[in-house]
Amino acid sequence: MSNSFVELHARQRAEALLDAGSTRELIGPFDNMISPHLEPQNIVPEADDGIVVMKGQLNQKDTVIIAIEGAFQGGGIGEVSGAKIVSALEHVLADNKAGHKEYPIIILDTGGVRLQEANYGLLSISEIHNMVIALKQYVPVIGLVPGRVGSFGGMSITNALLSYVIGTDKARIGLNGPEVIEQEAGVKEWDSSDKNLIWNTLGTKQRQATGIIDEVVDDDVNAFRTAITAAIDENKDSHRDQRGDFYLSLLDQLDPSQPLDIAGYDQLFKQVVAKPHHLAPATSGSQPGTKSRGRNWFELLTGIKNAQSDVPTVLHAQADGREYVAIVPAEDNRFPRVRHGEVGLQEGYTVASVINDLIAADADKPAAEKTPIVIVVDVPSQAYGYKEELIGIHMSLASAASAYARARQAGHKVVSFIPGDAVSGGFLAQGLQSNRLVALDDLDITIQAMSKASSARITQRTIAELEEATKHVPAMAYDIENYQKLGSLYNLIKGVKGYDSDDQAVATVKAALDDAFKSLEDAPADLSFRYTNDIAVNGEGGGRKATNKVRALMDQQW
Amino acid sequence: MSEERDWATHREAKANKLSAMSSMIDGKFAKTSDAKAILEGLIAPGDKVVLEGDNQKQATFLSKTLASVDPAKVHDLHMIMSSISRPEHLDIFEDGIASKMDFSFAGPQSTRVSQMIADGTLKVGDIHTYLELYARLYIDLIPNVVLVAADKVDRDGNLYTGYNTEETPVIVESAAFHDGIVIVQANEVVDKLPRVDIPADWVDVIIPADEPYQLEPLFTRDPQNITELQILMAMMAIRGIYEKHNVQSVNHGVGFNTAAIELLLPTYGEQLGLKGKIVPNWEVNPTPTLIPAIESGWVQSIHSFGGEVGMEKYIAARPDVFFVGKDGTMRSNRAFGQMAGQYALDMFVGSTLQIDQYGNSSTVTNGRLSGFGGAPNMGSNPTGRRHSTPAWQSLRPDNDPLGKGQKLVVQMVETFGSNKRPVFVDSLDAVEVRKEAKLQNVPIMIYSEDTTHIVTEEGIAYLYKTSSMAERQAAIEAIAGVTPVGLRSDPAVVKDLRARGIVAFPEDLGVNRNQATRSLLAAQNMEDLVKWSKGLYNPPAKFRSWS
Amino acid sequence: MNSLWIFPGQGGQTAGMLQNVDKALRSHVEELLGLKLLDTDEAYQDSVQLQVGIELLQVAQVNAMQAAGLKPHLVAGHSLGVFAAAYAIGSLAQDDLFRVVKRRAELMQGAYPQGYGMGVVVGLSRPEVEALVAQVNSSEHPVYASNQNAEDQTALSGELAAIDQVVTLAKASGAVLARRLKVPVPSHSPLMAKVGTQLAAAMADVTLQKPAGIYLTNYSGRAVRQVAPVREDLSNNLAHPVYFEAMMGVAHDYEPDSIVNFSPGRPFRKVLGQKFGDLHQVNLDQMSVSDAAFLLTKWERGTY
Amino acid sequence: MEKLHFNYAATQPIEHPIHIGVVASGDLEVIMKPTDKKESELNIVTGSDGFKEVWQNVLNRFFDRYPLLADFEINDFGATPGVVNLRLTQAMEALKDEQ
Repeated sequence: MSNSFVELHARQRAEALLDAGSTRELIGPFDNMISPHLEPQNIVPEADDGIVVMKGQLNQKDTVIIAIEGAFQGGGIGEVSGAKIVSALEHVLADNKAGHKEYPIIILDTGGVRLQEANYGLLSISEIHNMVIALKQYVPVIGLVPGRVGSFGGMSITNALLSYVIGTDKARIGLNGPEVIEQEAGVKEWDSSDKNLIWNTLGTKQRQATGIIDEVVDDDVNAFRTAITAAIDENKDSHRDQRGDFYLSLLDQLDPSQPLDIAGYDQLFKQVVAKPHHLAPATSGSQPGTKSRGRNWFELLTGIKNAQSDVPTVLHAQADGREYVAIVPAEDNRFPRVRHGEVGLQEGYTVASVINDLIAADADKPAAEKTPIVIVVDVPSQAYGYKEELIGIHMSLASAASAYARARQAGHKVVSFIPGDAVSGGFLAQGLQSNRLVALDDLDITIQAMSKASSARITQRTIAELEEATKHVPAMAYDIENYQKLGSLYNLIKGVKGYDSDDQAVATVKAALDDAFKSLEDAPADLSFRYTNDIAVNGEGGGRKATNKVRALMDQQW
Repeated sequence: MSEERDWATHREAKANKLSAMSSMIDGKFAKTSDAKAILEGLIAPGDKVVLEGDNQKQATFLSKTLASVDPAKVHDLHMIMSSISRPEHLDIFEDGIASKMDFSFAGPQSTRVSQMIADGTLKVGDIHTYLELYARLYIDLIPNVVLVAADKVDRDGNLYTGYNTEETPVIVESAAFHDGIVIVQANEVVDKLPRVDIPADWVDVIIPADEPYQLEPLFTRDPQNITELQILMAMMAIRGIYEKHNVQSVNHGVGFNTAAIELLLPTYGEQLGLKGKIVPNWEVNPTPTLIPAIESGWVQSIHSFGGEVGMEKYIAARPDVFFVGKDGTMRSNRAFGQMAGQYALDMFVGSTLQIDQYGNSSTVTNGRLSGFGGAPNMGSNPTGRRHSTPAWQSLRPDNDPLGKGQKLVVQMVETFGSNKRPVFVDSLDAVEVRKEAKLQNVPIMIYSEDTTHIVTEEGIAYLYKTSSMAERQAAIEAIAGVTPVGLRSDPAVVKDLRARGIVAFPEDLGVNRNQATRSLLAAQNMEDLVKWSKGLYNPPAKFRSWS
Repeated sequence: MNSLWIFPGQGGQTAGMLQNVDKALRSHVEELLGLKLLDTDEAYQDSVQLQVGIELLQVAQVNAMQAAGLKPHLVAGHSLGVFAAAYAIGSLAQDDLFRVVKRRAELMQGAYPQGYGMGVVVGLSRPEVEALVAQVNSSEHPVYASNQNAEDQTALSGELAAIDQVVTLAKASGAVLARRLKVPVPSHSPLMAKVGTQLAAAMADVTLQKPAGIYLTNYSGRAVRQVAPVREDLSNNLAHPVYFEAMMGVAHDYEPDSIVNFSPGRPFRKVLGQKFGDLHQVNLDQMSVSDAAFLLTKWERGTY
Repeated sequence: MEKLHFNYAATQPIEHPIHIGVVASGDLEVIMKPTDKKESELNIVTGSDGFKEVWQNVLNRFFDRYPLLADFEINDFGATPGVVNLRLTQAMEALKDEQ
């Protein structure tokens, strides 16, 4: 209709929501802050890199709108766009901490990570998650999902973390696009040409009925203004990232070997009674578990042989005064889509329950005495499946990311140790919320935002072309050595491989972990190390130079 | 005087044929399974046969049956069809069942038509305008057999063609009163018809069809696909033509440009204060994009050539606006619609694929002999017309005491088409196609002399104001963008043409380009149209909004 | 089901593409032709290995589709792909196909030793390219406008030096792209007339059946239902341009409800998008026959 | 992707920077900034290769009609000449409205 919000582009959306005459854009199109990564890959850039940050007032309340332009590169998040969002949220947090009430609103219209800057995108999105979680302690962080793109990929996890989310019926929300699921799991799992199925599963109508979005309004500017005002005035927060008990109870009742359709799920959803879930630490078993690098190192570092757990894919235990958490493959697992170590519905919620229990147990301890956490990272991806999307796997991953972030923000030191793969949403949930990343220098490690097969399909290239194109571009590379050039790693451990198990290897890794934890004494509890270390600031291979430029300019213009 | 001449040979031949088939015909009714035998028995080699292929409604069952007859029994037919729409319409030429074709429109089969003419498989009588085709059914193309489609028939053989009556009456009448044979395929046989559209008396044979006739939602345009350029052009048209000429009655060709105009009337038109002042009367198919204008009170009446899938309930609930029978369903009539287009309307607004440097336009491009829809009738000026309206009078030349007004014929085009090829060209592809297909006339859709305005994203050329062909060309060049034609434009000449009101750019019309956004549309998608219709419009599945 | 099956020619082959081909069929063909198929990059430098390999892949896919209960209404092959197209529509028998394809490959190998090949011009119309070709073409330096793969994409076939001249002229005339292609033979031009004649002779005793649907011809871009034009297309298409754009235009008039793209590669993505919009397509290069059959059946039922 | 550069003699200096459009499929963004130079300078990044002549034609026509003196930055994602002209003239109009 004629006052459509969906039809507007990002800048117009921000202007339409804010009171006339109150607006000021930060790092706008005249500031020449374009992505340095697109032109070298023959992609036309945009002057604002697809993000509009605008200060102003909404019904006389100080507001900061962060609007993602869905029409530019599918609203994908890259280095500059990610840094604009993160730095803006940081300032909102600082202002609120200083007693200046200021309301952040994020307009999500995004496919998630921008594939041409995949590694930067994934880092940025984890940093956005961190800021949203921190901000919620002060103000509701409102999200809008107007459509057409909706909210996908890593940004669907953001979606789940927000206090209150408002959409229209022109939007969809999900972790993996149907095309990716078709690519990874076959057309019988999900036919990406079936628009009815897609909209009925991922559309906001279904999402509202099952708690994934809070409110669906008419496509009208005033409808959005009214809904936002109410959410702010009533301080609405759905605590969507802390519903683990409900979903774990739901999963207890689900038979993953049987097909699940929408009606069946709706019925299941209605009848679930949430029961508390706590996972006991792993114990030694008689039979070895399914082999993986994550299991190998979990067992080596905790000293538990043939570790076994009530949830076969999640191992946790304390050793040397540290909490170790690993997600591992289990070849006969009840949920078929996580048998190779993927992070699925059960894994995210279970990890969250472990960490939440730890936060609660240590709640009264001073920060220095809170149990340090080691995330053992070996996640080939998130789970690709129809049921996963129908139930909302992004909510599960958000629960895990939220738990790690809240632990860290509460004073737990969190270090990720990467002996295996660290891919996509799996990595966002299990690894990227730590304040130190330590990896083995092992070229068998794949670290990226999307599998090669899916990336090739989405960007309409062959895998060979993709490999050729990414080999020399750290922003897109798949190996740990290129990843180090971004500055995101605290330490790249030389001479140890993922399946090593000799004493020297173990000693080397333990020493590296000790060193990482030592570095966290008196260090900030945030994720700033990744863009402030020497490689990030000065590195020739890329680093986070653009991130730092954006941050400096945001400081200046704020 | 010698022997008395037999003055009823046609009647006797018809009676003989029918009685030869009497074992298969019970009253007027034949069995579905006998359809092929009936056609083989009633159609003679060389017959003139009208096969109902309308714009939307297709006598699918009869066309498929005709394609299955034995070419040894039925051959060399002379087909007369307003629309060549289906593969089997052409298969009958490959198999020798037919050899000659008179037609109007061949859009969906244009590549094959073009090839078959070039190969000599299909001989063309003429490519007609609709009215010429209908008219000649009564003069020199009087059919021996007509094959038509009805929605329902009753036990007596009365036909209900209802909503999609279209051209069934004009076809049936030409045969029924000149001893041609009228064969009808029926979706359904019922005891009581909602109303009688064609009396049983005109009908010879009825065959229940194995499946309902094919119906295409040809006039539905999803507002989702309307672009800002189309909105800008629509704004210019409303200001620079509808308002300027005080247009009261109009036909819109099918397309996104005119859909944009329809969706801007309740918003932009309202802002300009034009409601109640312009376009109360329409000759147009019940296009869904008119719903917002109807609902907001812009439209007094709409007469339609044919129906449109999904609009049935909405129309039934708006009898003040549409032509609706006592039974509550619309009656359409393409022949009357075309007549109205010629003689009653102030204006036709259409679009095309190519316009030459002189202003002639055609939708025929290389390799695609698409023929024409309603545009040539709607888009020509009947010089005998004398009923005048303010719009008609506003085109009257100042310097001629006997001068008279003119129908407004407006072409709206973007300078480059969707295939990125220029719309404005030095010479139409149609000129080449004429040579290849050995046609008598270049298949031009609307002639330069009839075209009064051209609207592009750059501006409007008021061609009726030009005093020479050179000036007309200069006016076209001024708005033809960076096409080969536009590149010839001389900035000094453009300035002069603008000063004299022969060419107008948006700023000359008071049109603000920055207002040309999709938010200005009264509906942005199909869902919005459904909301406007209060749930009465039911879009076909393929138009379901996916956002 | 009103499905259009499309069979590409050379270009998309990859080493290992025959891995999933029915083993019995493969050994049958190897025995029939007395030829060991190597399925390696080096082997695919050889015309016979390449052409037989591609047709084996396509025939195997056709067999699997038919075993799944699927058949085409329309078939379109591009160049070498005509043989699998004729097979799929029931016109050419399987063993005949392989014998003829082997012969075709052998004849092409001997046809032009060096200095001849193909090029492509994008962004000009065929008449525009033909005008440029006319400026260059001579009996000493022959060059022809050949395949029409899309409205604005015309191939060139002839002597390399002459192709280069046309490429230069095309760029000067505003072509978006003009370059040589890595094809060692001036296929689809009159320069191949002799091969056509030889192949026609070799095919003289091959029996063809009336197509069980619509066959789209390379040489004229026509839809045909008779044996004679199919025979002409199979034996002589090397001497004529492939009018693929026209083939797809005609196919469009038959209103297919789905398209099946056979392997190898997926060279027609763009032109099919232009002609058919978002019509349902399956790509056997990217999905199994079982998945393709699942989709086609689902679309036919209309449950989507 | 291709980078294009043009200069045009122009007579109407602009006073404020202006930004119009989005780098969406089939669309472009146009940025004009005030300049001290004597000529308008245009830097174009376009996703469609091989259209230099078309750009030149579009710009010739634009500067014939609206000789704006400014630094232009254009990021184009395959817009048609009509859309390019629309964005350029929208920027021109927005500047006029501000005055």
